[in-house]
Amino acid sequence: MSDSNAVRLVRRLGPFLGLALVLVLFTALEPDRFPTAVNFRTVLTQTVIVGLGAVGMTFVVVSGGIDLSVGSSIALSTIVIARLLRDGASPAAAALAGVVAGGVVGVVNGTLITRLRIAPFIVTLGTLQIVRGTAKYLAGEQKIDAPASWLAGLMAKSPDPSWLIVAPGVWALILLAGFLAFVLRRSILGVHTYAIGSNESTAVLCGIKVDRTKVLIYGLSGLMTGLAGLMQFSRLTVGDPTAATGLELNIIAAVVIGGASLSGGVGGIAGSLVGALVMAFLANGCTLVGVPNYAQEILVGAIIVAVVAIDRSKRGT
Amino acid sequence: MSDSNAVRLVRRLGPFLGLALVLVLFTALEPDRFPTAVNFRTVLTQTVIVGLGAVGMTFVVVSGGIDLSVGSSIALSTIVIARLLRDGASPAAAALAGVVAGGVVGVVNGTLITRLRIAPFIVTLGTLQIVRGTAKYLAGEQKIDAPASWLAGLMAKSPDPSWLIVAPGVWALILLAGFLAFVLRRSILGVHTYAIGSNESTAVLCGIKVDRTKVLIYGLSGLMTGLAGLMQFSRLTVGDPTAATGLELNIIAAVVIGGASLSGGVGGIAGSLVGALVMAFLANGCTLVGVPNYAQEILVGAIIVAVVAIDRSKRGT
Amino acid sequence: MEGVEKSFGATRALSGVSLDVAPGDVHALIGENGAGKSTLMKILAGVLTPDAGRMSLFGSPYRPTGPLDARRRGVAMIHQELTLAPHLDVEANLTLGTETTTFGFVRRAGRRAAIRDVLTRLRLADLPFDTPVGTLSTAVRQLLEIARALLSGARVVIMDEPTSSLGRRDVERLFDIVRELAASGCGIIYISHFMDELREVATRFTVLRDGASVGTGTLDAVDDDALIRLMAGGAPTTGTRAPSVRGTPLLVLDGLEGHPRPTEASLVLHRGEILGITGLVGAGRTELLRAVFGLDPVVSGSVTLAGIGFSADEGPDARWDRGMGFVSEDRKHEGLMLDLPLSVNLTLSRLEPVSRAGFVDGKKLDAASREWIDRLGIRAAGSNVAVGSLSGGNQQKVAIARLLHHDVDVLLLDEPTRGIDVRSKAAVWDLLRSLANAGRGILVVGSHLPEMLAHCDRIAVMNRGRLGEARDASTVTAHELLTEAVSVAESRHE
Amino acid sequence: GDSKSPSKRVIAVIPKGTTHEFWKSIHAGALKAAAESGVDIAWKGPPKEDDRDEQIKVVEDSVTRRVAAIVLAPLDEAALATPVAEAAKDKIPVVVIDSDLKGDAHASFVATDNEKGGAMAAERLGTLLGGKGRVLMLRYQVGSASTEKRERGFLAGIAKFPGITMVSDNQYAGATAEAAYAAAENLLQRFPELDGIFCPNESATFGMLRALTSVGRNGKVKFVGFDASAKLAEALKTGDIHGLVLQNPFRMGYLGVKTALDVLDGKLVERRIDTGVAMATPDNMTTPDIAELLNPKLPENVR
Ligand SMILES: Nc1ncnc2c1ncn2[C@@H]1O[C@H](COP(=O)(O)OP(=O)(O)OP(=O)(O)O)[C@@H](O)[C@H]1O
Ligand SMILES: Nc1ncnc2c1ncn2[C@@H]1O[C@H](COP(=O)(O)OP(=O)(O)OP(=O)(O)O)[C@@H](O)[C@H]1O
Ligand SMILES: [Mg+2]
Ligand SMILES: [Mg+2]
Repeated sequence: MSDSNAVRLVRRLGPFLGLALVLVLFTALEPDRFPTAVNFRTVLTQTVIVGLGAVGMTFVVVSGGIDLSVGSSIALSTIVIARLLRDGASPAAAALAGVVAGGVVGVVNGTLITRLRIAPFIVTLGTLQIVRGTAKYLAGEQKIDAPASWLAGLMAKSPDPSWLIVAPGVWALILLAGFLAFVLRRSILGVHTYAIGSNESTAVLCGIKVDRTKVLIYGLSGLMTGLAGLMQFSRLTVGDPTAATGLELNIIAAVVIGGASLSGGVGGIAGSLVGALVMAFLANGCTLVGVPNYAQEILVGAIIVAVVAIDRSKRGT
Repeated sequence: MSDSNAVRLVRRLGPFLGLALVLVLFTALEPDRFPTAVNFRTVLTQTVIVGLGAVGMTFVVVSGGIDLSVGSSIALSTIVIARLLRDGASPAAAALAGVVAGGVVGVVNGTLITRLRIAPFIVTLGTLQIVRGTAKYLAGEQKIDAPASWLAGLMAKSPDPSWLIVAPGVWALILLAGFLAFVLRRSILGVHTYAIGSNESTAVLCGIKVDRTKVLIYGLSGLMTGLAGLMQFSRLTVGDPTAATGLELNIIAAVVIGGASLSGGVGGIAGSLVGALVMAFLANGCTLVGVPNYAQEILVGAIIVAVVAIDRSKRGT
Repeated sequence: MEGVEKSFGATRALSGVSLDVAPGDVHALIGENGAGKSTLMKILAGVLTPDAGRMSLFGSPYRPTGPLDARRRGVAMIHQELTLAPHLDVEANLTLGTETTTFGFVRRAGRRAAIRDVLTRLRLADLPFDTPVGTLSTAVRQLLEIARALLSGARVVIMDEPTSSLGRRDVERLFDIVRELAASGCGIIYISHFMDELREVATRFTVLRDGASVGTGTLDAVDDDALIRLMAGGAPTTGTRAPSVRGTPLLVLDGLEGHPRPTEASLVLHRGEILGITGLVGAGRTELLRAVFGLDPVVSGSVTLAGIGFSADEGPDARWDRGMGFVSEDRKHEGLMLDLPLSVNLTLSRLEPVSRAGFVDGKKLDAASREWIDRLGIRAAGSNVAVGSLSGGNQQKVAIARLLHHDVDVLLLDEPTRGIDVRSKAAVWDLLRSLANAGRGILVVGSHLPEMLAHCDRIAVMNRGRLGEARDASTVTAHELLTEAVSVAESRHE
Repeated sequence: GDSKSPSKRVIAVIPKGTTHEFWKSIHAGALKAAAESGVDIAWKGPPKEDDRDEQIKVVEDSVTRRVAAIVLAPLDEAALATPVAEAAKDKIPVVVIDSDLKGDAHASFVATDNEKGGAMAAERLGTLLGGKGRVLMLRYQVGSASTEKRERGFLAGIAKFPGITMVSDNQYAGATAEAAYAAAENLLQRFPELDGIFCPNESATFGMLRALTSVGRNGKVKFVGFDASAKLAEALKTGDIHGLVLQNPFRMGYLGVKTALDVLDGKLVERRIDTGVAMATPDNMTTPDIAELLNPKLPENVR
């Protein structure tokens, strides 16, 4: 709670320093292959799904909540999109439906949390399974093949109008993250999100419609998850009911590495994105250098603890 | 916070009612196959691993913490046991080492949490990966075959001295749960566990050595996880570095269904065991009735939310 | 204690304080909000370690390694913020950290007689030991806090604003205990912002100002003005009561009933008036305000603001929208967002004036908060600092300032001057009076009768959930009010 | 096994996971081919086992690493098609092993005929049962293409025995052996009178074996599984398992790398290379061919 401005600055910069460290390390180890335009383009594309999830999750975490159902929700989105495409819907309509499906899961989460007054961890532990089961049911317990469409181009590393430089999905992430960062910092919804996460009963007392705001937050986060599902579909080009299993932990890890506190009231979009980038560059660098999987796993775990430890060292939580 | 005695009673009984409901439901649906001695013996054996984990996790959750690394830790234990057996150690020594390995992971978790002052969720999100990676490394990234030994008998549904009626592992669970329930309610460690979970700064002001107590709690929970690992090894008879992936969520679900609050201060061993039984009977019953897997997944998710909702309906969180 | 210093980051809380207390002495520690009283005492009780300075206890050097060590060596502290574990029962709370055990298991029987004895001294004789503390009222919890200090058999007892949530009768009980302790040779350090309380119970005093001790002596030898001058480093401001101009009815409560309290409350609050509600702690005054503000459900009866009633499904947001604001007595849990900036705390209920098209304008936000920081004399490094870093009194001012920013017509204030130093107290009352004069209606819950009599226009007494008739403050006496408050309310802890 | 000397060409071999005996054998085969031809192997699976997106990342990263060629066991026939096409566009030839891939960007497909494997299992079980009885199939995982082919092959094959009824084919074993074990226990509870069982992969077979043993029905129910491990080989010997469909992963790894090298050298390669399936039974398990498949001797550098 003792936040001098200097300490807050370090907190803000912490994740960026972590990213810089990873970049410098792998550049030193693989000077020829790591710091190349094509590799960076690849990693950026690989960051999109976790990044979009992390942007939404930042709202949830700042409000003092958590959402374990995002992995399942991404799978559901891919199934919805694939089924609609298979049944002859236009790619745009299918994409929209996939995004909306994520939003619906979010709204359901928010509604259960506020109506039943159950901790978000528990509600989403339940919906994690409910949504995954629903995805399997909708998929008839198998992958759904969808006819080829321009949706696959959303995550193409060499984008179609080549002046885009990076995949349209990367642009979507950058633009949405920029906009939502502004929303979180400056909009009334954003201030209310921080207020709820910081002290919920005070927020109630101040006349904030806490329940409605929470449903909005989970709904917004759900839309981002749905978008992540669209990008996942674009990468896989099939609807996959087992996609993104356990991805919620990566997304939460990105948000946490980015400086958010799981007890609410603290966090930011930029940090979360950097958190997602740290993990993506780490995986990429490990593959380039030829580090075996178990070592990579150990490394990622150690980095989560280390980054947060450095970040928190001057604070309290 | 409005806890009349009646409400507290309902809270205590809640999980038991849930279990009764599941039992009655499946007895009605499958009167011939579900309520049989042999089926109950099967389900009890299937409950042992999650049950042991849940007993340890109850301490952690009551203290206001969480441990996501238990699944990885179980895998590590099976690997330690299998390697030692393969290298010619006595079964008893190997089993002990497996249990101790779990305890070591717990102590490491507790130490990181208290020394670095990082939220348990984050520390164990890190160790979840570190421990899994270590298990894979120790296993040489494959399953480890171990020579047959009496350890396999620990989870035999028809136990060797037949007067045991159920597997020795089930007895271990019953006896340990009984003893630890007493410890949690009556010992100084238990009272301090509740105190820390209820109000940590008060615990500090009252001179409780909070850090030391937490290390003890995570260490104890780790030992239980190690024991769960031993039982897992006994069931599989091989060391498997990918065993129990994601099992932490089942264990946490059991504790939560059992009435514990993730914000600490509330919970009990008996409830957690019942939570584990509810999930085991549900999976068993669904298979007996022939419910498809996706429906079972949806059902489990719904039950988590419903049980907690009923339980919380008269309280607050 | 000699030359004690302590800094929190850039904040220098203590810069060389000296204090000595003799056995049998009740020593008053006085100072404005943020002067460093609590910090100094936390050092003595082993909660904080000093950056510099020496301490000695009974003639030998004293450097506690932690709160338990301090307690073992005979120093017990009753903290300003309640420090009980809500899920544990009464007995576990009282013995926490000092349990007697056999093989690691708690032996409960051993201490029961001692606990019963202490509880009896605090008139809590029939309180069951196995009640979870979270279900008890604030007042009972405060008494338990005191019981814990007594139980440890301390030779030095520190009381940091122990009466802030006690009713008059409990306060008197507490004073008896303080005197008993002093008579048995204990040294007591007593922190309070109530001069009359201090004079009643304490003999010597030390004044802190900005983290330094600026005066010490015998209370009998100085008058209040002199003390206040020492605390503030200047002349005291005294609020004088201007005659009230009572306008049209603003807030009308008609037969309001909540669950479980209030049982019956009717009143009319007019524009231009300050209406006080007093009574014993636990009478249900807080719950009355909460029901009026839509925080607790209304069972029957009505709340009418400027002629229009509130429906059952309207919550606090509807109250704010229609010009009613509330300051809770529980600032920490229900008043401020301690890790958010002062500016956000101040403007949260009404962000519209400081925003454009749904987005908050940083400049306007800063300007709006600076205005109130200046006008209320809030001591803060800027509008961007986290509210949690302010002293208790300054935090309280921020909570009140929120209502001023929102520009409400009706102010509901629960113990608004609790924990505020004398000067700020006067400032708050002045402020309330000027608001009343500008046509607002103010409903204040308070326990300190002299203060209420001095500043309210009318006063009503709440007695076990029933609100009595409001009476003119210039004619009613403290004695009459007290009689009404305690009548038929014989056994409060049933 | 990732020794780097800058002059050598590097071939990336990307399995579906790394913690499985099956992939160890593929690794061994790949290393043998590499040693013969003087190239290096970069062995890297998806860090999260069985995760399609993770495997796509590994393919992409191998492309940016500029390996000479890729040998890939795709987790998904459609999802991996795009990154493979991109690799081909970057002039990095891809040889697909184990499971098929859509499209024609890859140079060759070196694998077991899974449907045939499933049919062989049906044939064996049908013969063992004398053409009649109650049979159960425990599926592996939702969405796994190669095991679905085996399941399909098995169902088609078993349909040729009109006397045999399938009592259950809608339950899944799940990803881990423990999940398979528990599912199998409950299934055995549900069907106290069973004559035959088929499981389409190693972990499901192993879980079923444990469940059968634990209720003492091992050996009494005719049981055909898929793939090999030390425990399964032992069960075959003791008569608890009556047939194991064996693939030849070593050959798959070996031929995968060899084919990739052929492509690099500009040779013409066949589009489809079958690595063969064999049925191991208690009777033939000591013959040298089957014994080698049952207990592959892995070189030290794979462990
Ligand atoms: N944990 C802390 N971190 C940072 N600053 C602190 C902390 N605790 C106290 N302070 C600062 O130290 C100074 C003294 O605070 P303290 O609580 O001792 O005042 P006090 O005299 O008890 O005031 P009050 O009458 O309002 O209780 C204040 O400026 C306060 O802001
Ligand atoms: N001794 C007691 N035991 C149990 N419950 C009590 C006791 N005293 C009060 N309560 C309950 O606590 C609630 C109100 O307590 P509280 O102390 O907030 O009252 P209050 O009149 O608002 O006092 P204050 O003005 O100090 O806040 C009521 O529900 C009352 O029944
Ligand atoms: Mg203070
Ligand atoms: Mg009150």
